[in-house]
Amino acid sequence: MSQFLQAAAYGVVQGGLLGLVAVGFSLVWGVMNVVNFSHGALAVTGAYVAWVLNVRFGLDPFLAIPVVAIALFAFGYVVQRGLINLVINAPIFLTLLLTFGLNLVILNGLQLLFKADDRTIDTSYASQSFAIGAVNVPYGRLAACFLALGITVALALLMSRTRLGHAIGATGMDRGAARLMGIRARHIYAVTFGIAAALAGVAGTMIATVGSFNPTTTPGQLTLDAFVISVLGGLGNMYGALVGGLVLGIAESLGGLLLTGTWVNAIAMAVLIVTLIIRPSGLIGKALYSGRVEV
Amino acid sequence: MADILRGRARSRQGLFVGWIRALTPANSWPALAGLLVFAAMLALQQLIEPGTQRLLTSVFLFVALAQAWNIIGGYTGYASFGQVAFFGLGAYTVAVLMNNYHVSFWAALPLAVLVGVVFAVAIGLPLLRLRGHYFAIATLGAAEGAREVINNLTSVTGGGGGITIPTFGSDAPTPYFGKPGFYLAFLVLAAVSVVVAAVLARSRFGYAMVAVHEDEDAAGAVGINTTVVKVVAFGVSAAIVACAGAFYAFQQIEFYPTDVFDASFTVLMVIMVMIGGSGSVVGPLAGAVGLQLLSQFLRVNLGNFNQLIFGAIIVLVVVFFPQGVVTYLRDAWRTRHFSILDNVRRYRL
Amino acid sequence: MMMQRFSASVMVAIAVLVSAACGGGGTSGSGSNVTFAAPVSQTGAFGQAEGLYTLQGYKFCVQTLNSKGGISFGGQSHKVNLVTEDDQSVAATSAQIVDQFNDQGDKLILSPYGSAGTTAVAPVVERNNQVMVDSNGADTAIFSHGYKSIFAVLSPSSSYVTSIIDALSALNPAPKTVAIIAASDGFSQHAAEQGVAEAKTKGITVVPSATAYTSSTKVTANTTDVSSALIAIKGTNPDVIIISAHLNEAVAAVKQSSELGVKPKDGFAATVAPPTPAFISALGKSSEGVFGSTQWVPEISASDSVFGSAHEFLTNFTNTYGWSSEQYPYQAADAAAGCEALALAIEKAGSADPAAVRTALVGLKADTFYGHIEFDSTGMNTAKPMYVIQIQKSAFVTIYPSNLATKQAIWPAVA
Amino acid sequence: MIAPSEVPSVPVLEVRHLAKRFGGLWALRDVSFSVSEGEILGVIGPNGAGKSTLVNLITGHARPTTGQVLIGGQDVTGQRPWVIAHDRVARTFQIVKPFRGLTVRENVAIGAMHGNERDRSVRDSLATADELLDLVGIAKHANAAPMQLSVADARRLELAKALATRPRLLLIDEVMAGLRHHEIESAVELIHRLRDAGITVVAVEHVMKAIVSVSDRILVLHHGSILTLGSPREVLSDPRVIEAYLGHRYVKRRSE
Repeated sequence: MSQFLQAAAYGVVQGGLLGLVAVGFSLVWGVMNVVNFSHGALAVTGAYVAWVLNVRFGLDPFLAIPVVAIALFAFGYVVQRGLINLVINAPIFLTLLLTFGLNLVILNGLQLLFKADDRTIDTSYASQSFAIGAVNVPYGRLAACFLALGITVALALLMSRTRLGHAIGATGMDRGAARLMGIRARHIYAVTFGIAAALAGVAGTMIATVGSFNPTTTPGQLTLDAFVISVLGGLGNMYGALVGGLVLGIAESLGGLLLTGTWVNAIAMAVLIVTLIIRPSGLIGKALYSGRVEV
Repeated sequence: MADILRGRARSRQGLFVGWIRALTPANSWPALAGLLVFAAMLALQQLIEPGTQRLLTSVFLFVALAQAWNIIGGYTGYASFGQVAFFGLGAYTVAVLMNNYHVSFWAALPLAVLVGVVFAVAIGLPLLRLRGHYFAIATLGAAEGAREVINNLTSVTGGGGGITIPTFGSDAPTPYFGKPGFYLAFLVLAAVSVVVAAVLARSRFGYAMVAVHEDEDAAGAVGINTTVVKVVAFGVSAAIVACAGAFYAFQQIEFYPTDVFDASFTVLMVIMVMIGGSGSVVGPLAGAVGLQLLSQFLRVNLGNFNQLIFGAIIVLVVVFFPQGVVTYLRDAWRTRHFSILDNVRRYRL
Repeated sequence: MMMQRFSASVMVAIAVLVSAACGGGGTSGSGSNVTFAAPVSQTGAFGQAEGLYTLQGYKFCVQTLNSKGGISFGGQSHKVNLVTEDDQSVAATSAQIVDQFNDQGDKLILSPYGSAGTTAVAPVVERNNQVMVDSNGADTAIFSHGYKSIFAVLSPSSSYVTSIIDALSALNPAPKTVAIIAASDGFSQHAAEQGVAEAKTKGITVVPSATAYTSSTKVTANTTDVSSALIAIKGTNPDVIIISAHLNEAVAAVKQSSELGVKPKDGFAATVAPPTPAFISALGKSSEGVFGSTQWVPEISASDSVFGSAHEFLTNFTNTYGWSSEQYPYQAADAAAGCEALALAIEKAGSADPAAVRTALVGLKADTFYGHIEFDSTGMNTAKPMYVIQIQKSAFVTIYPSNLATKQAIWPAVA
Repeated sequence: MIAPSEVPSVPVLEVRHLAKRFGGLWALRDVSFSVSEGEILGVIGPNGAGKSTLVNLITGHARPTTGQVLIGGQDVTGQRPWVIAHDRVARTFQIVKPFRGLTVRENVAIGAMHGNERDRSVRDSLATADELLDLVGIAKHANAAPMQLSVADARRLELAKALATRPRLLLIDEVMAGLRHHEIESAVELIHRLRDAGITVVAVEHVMKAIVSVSDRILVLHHGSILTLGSPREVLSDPRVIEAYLGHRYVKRRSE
């Protein structure tokens, strides 16, 4: 029983972190109908920025978050404006192809710059935990989970309460109409991708703090997680990513406890497929922009 | 007038005879050119050194894989990101049968194809109701799941420790083909896949695939059983891929689940089709040949930078030739309009 | 019709392209030079990490050999020429590259990094009548197929966890219980299997169960999340947690055990990861006190005419490639030793003919900076022991066997 | 050819208590009627009256919530579209759905390949397509891409695609919307020719004048229910129709 509780607790905090990984991916997918293959690579880029700040200047990873976010936002803005916007009207899989190429460039570039060794950002507190009975809750992942919650709420508010958010939402639903309303789609798309990149960078920073990362296997894993979570949660739905993350985190944690070996991975995929068949719009009701995705 | 509305049998010849009669010097060019290329490749084998033979063998493999993906992803419009599942299942069927049960390769091969097709039908029936990215992700999930199942059936498949096909001495159920043998095997596989794709594309079924791609409601309204079309296209594609996986397994001898279920196989199929131009026969052919030669050239000559440059080339091709290189050339040929700048503007925001 | 002509033109263009590519095939004349050929990982998961260290070992060996005049046989000195090609960390590609080497006439092969690549390469070498010295593939499965042309200088996978068990049981007080987390790959599973057997002979109990490494404490190879295995261990209170896996899993295990409050009484040990600089840089202070099994330590009293003593090898190698003498990749020593064994066999055979070299390798008995090299009938080097190090103040400190120990083990290793 | 007056006992199409709900909204509610062989039935009603929903339910492009659809006496409720198509029922779409990647000729040929009494080869189907394109009057666009067609021609293409399946019952969903005066005349003439060839026609239309001149009977839908069903004369003089639909609309049209 205590094992069960421990697994559940760990699944929850891990799920929050996973939600943070997916939220930007879901945003880009929902608004622009772009499946960003390089999402994981952007997250790892953020992790390296935070790592360099920590190793060079001793900056705490939580304090590095604004720097990482700004750097990745700028990078994301330029990538969207200079590359993805060029093929945004092409058949949907072309953008996927483009981001696949981008992914190769980014992660091989990182590998040449930083080597392929695993890195972590070493803090005195992130791997420590407090105990409630027999259940240990790690500080680092808990903080990351709260951060994910905060960012998700902030993003939801941004989308529902601000001019920028409305512009993003309008562009996502009907680009032609948005243009008639005087919204500059090129700029709005670039801002959206910039936000997603910044969020990816923040998620990468958190992963670097509580776990480890490398430029070869981490990006692919994160992108795959983001895929699964976005589908579970429903595209473009800000809270959906968080819910999807929690579902995946808890499912993997409990599944790992109940199933032997690596069967849990197979089960995760089965859950994904069944979810898709039964509820293509995600676990929590209708996705904001699902109409655009059913091509 | 009444005739045309009521229908009538127009010709009395069988399908095949009609086909042959329909050939004219003009429209048989591609077939003749294809035959010529096939003959040239056969002759070439005698002239080239073994290293180049192996390079071409891998090119043939990807020609078959790209043609297979194009049938479901290009013509039918269902972009499967799980094609590698059929590759892996084909490979493991052959390896398990040859290693555990001493079945000959030639007996194992049809079973491998069968396993691929059965799996395709099993996942196709529920998943082919999903569209766009959802179908892509569901098939990706199916492939990942298939790999994990193989990974965990340790007693049968050897799990993560890999599996070895016996190819030495009396242990070997079928003598190893060797380089010339595999050159021939993959050449024939590539040729068969090109012919299958070409015949399909020009048949009633081919038109049905395109109709399904364009609009399933409209396709159903003109009497096309869209479920059958989608599942058959998926199954044919899976058969080719599983067959390729079976030959690949025998060629490799020793491999792991992570090798033959590597999602990058699927991604390469998609890229080759997209870069060549989807929904035609020459597009994937050119994409597979060009990209495989390029990636191998880069790998051998550029060391640390090879994947970086490969990625950058993909980005540039997508930006400059968003409709695929062959499709661009075809349209340019047709319209005599070669401006690449106009081409870049094509899908711009 | 115009379109059909277009399709035909494309096909012809493809044929021309293919023919042109065929003209560009590489050839390698070796002259009086001897060529060692190796697939190496420059990109992908091992690229810029273990693959790079292996490559550095090969390069250092060839440079050193050539600076001493090369290999002498047949009354002449022959320089060594190293040919490498990137396998992108894909085992199948390693196999293709070795096949390609054969086409170019390169028969003397050095292994790629890792058991997966080496396992894939071995049947190709065997079929082509090439000969391979394996320096970084330790999985015992490689040697179970009756191959005649594969010779491994390093100790096999069976000794990775057993050496740790032996080292731990020599400590005072010896641990009574251990938990073993094992990755799903063949090498890690085989190592764990032998470790469980060794623990039994030493009277150490494996928790939660002797077969847990195949079920509840088995983790996906290369994962960065081993929480489920740790939760399975939690509550069984092992004295030591042993991780039979590679870098990712080992780093995750140490970090996550602290998160989950899984605190082994005495400390952690791991097979491949601790004796690499990356482990220390990834874990920082948390790496302190972790034990690790390694193929080579500079303390051994061994030397040869090419590299000098083990210590001299370390000094020269670390100076050449900018490593610290306290944190260095042991994979490079493995690689250099493999390369040296091949050179010694050529000298002994008096020829670079692969059949002669194979015969020479079968009977090779050599003392090198790496220790004694001698192959049993399956091609494994069972004469050489494994060593165990402990990370102390971010440096590798040899603690087992005790006659090589430079410092006392810190025990219990956790505060 | 069967004379229109000889009404067979089994209706070509019969709809019983058909209803369709989308979420909380009834798009169609308790609709029953039947169409005899050789008849032309006009279906009219304002936007949102449920006209297209009715067509979709008959051709299997949507499933009814309750009720039945019978084709030639056979219950085909909830069957998939291609099954209905092989029961010799064809339709056009209000929002045209051409196969964009194919030429106009190939678009039509697909119906001849997969419909009823199929041609034996792709070549024959293409020949059939040419004849049908000639019939609907867009033969000169045979090699064009469908997206290049004008609105009127695109609707003609829809019609040719449907005819290629060799139907006995044709449901046309607003083929006359947006057509100019002389185009409407030729469309009306075409519908008469189809009927003369033995095809039963259900024509869903907005354009009142055209439908009145072509139909044997007219069914008026309003808010998903049948307002009235009868001969054009009866329907036009029905005060409820004038009130609920025509009055408002006629006045508006006249003033333009």
